Amino acid sequence: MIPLNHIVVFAVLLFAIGLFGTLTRRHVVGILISIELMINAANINFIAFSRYTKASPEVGQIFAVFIVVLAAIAAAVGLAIVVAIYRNQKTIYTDEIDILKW
Amino acid sequence: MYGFGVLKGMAVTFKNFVQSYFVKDRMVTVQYPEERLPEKERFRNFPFLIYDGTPDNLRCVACDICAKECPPKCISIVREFDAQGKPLKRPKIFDIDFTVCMNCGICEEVCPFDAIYMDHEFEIAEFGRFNELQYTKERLLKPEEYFRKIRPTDATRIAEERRKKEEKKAAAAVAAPSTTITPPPPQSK
Amino acid sequence: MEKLDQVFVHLKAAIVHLAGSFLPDWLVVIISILIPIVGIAMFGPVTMMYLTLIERKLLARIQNRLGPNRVGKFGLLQPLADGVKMLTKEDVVPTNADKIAHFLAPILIVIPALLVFAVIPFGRNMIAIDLNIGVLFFLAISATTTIFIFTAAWGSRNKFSLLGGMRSVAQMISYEIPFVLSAVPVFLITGTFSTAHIVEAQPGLHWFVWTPWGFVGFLIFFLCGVAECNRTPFDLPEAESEIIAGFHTEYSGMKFALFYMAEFMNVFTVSGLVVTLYLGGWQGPFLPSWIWFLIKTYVLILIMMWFRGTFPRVRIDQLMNFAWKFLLPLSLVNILATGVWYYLRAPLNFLISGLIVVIGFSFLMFVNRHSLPKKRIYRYA
Amino acid sequence: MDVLTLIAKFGIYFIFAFTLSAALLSVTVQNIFHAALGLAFALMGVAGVFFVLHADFLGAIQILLYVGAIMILLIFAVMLTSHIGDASVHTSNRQVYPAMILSLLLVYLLVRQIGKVTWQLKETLTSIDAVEIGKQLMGPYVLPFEIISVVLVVALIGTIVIARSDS
Repeated sequence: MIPLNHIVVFAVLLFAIGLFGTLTRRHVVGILISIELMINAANINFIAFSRYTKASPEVGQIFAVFIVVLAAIAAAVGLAIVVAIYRNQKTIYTDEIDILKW
Repeated sequence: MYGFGVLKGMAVTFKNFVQSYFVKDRMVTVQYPEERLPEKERFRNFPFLIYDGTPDNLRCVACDICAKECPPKCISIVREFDAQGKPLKRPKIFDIDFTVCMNCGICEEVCPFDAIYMDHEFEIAEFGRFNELQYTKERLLKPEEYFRKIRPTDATRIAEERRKKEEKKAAAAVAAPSTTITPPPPQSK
Repeated sequence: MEKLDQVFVHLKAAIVHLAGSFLPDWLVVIISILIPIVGIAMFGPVTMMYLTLIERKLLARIQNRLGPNRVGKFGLLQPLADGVKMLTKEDVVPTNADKIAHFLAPILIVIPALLVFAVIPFGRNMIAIDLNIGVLFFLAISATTTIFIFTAAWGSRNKFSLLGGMRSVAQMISYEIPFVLSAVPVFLITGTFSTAHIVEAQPGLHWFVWTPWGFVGFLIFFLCGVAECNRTPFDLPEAESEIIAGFHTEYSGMKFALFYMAEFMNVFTVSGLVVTLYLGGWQGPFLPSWIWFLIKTYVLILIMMWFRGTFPRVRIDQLMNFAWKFLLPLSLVNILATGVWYYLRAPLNFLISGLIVVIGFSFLMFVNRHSLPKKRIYRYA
Repeated sequence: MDVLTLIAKFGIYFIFAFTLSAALLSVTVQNIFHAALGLAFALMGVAGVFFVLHADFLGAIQILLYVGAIMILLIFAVMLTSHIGDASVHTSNRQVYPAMILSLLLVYLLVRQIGKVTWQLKETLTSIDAVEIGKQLMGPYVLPFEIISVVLVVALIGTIVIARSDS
């Protein structure tokens, strides 16, 4: 079995990639994609710790399920907002959505 | 009750499925190359040239009417000349381009000499696009017996008409034998 | 009988034993893993090839035609001829297509179709891997098909393809929900996701379909399965008369064949899952287990083809109404009926859960009475 | 060391590499549809990691929910918003280098910290199946479970309200 540290480092790398994407993307859907990557990195940590450490084994999995559900909610609401913005502004590039009121 | 319409429809198709194995009338498909439907007498497709007796003795006099009337202009006729350069009443070339022919049957209708008729031929597929589909005189020639075989009603009617015409002509020739030069009958060159 | 029942299991054991006599241990393990994989990889495409022939023959007979009968006796070599034709066809890629997506989609779409074979129990001890989340695995993997269909639709950059992709996504997402929910009663009763255990819970002829909840669940699951496979009457994504071929309009040759293969393998696996969950899988008297499984599965496949020969395509609003207003609530009612069945005694449970299902059905019909299709009378036709 | 142990030992690193390269692809490619495809593969890789960690149920949930539902939503959003022809629009902003430095810094700091921590590891690795998770969800964790259901319903209603056109 591989050491716990390797899995955690993998999760860190995935999180960093997500962070990089979130900071650099102009496209709103691109930002959402990056956020999903970060959420997945967190999920991997939950599973890894629930399997390796002395914490209760179910907690990690149960909360990972909750996180997946929350990610689904985030995606649904975020994409609804994207569609609403696109309908009003005709753009989904974050640097072009620069007015506070319309 | 809901849902029974669905079952009723499925029963209909099931009946079709089962009966297709047992009821002969249901299967109307004919396994074409092996078994064929009988040809209908009035079926018309692609013209042919008719001759009486031997292939030399063809009825066509190269009058060019069919070539002029043909809507897509698929018939091309060249008259034959004898050694002295005198035109003969027979075609030297009689070509029909099947790629152009639309099987309308106008050539048959306009021919005053009963020389061209519509055939029952429909398996005319060839492996080439050019010379193979160019029907020359040799390929178009068919005997009168063939015409009688495929279209007996028309054949007897036309033969009757031709016979009457001949008799009329013969009678006219007998009535005034010396005053006019009798033109040779059109079918004997 | 016992020999015949386990013939494939013994065959595999014999091969492994033979390999063990002259190969190192690790290679033997790999071989024993590879045998089911090779078996599935051969079984899937061959099944698909002959399903096309069966479908054409059956539809032809329903329409009083003969069907393919030229290549080989009864047209038995027709699939091979089709394969040769597909392979030698030109591979056309549209100029403006998204080349990567257009290329990847047909390859990727076969992968889930083949993967789900792994959890189908073909007979006693004949399952590639007995995952303890078997059915969930099936549902999850088959859900990914949607993405690849959409990839194909998007990559073609064609209006018809995109329309087909849109319809496909809407339809498959909608039918996924009653599909999963109608499988829940089986999990409730058996307490497991494993396909092998679910089959073992239905010994002899005690299949789940003979119970009220089982019957309703079977119908919902089967109808949703038909919709998931994009088969008539739910074949809007590839409706020939409306949008040419939907998402695979721009595919030709072998890529098209791959789409076709995925579709027919999905038909087989979905039928297999329906059989596993509700029709007792390989359980049955007298015959060997794998023959029972194949008989049941092929009966369901033939019913799907029978549907295709019978029903016209539904409209998109009818499709959505059917999924969201009828199948989804009915599957929830069905879960309730299952709970009642579980907690009551023998004669009473049949009565009460049946009553719940019937009342639920009637109530839903009453609520949906305005969206039911009206009977049409063609006065001048 | 034979092949099987090698696979068992190092197979997961292939999954790691696959996941990370798919993730990198999904944050760097210009075409947003390809980015979404890359995310789909990254999510499948994560599901693979879950399977390796004996969290079968969660792996299945990951594929069912993420790949089957969230990805579809994302792709729908791509399709509803971007014009079909504009794949070549520049999709990243001018903060590429600062963002890269920040991310690498984060990786450096976290990895250094991870190296220092001593985890309280179990002697024998445990794996729990779906039945156990179900029991726990219906037992001690029933309140969070109910709350998350309510949140889900609220979010669904909110989504419909936001996305509905004003007509």
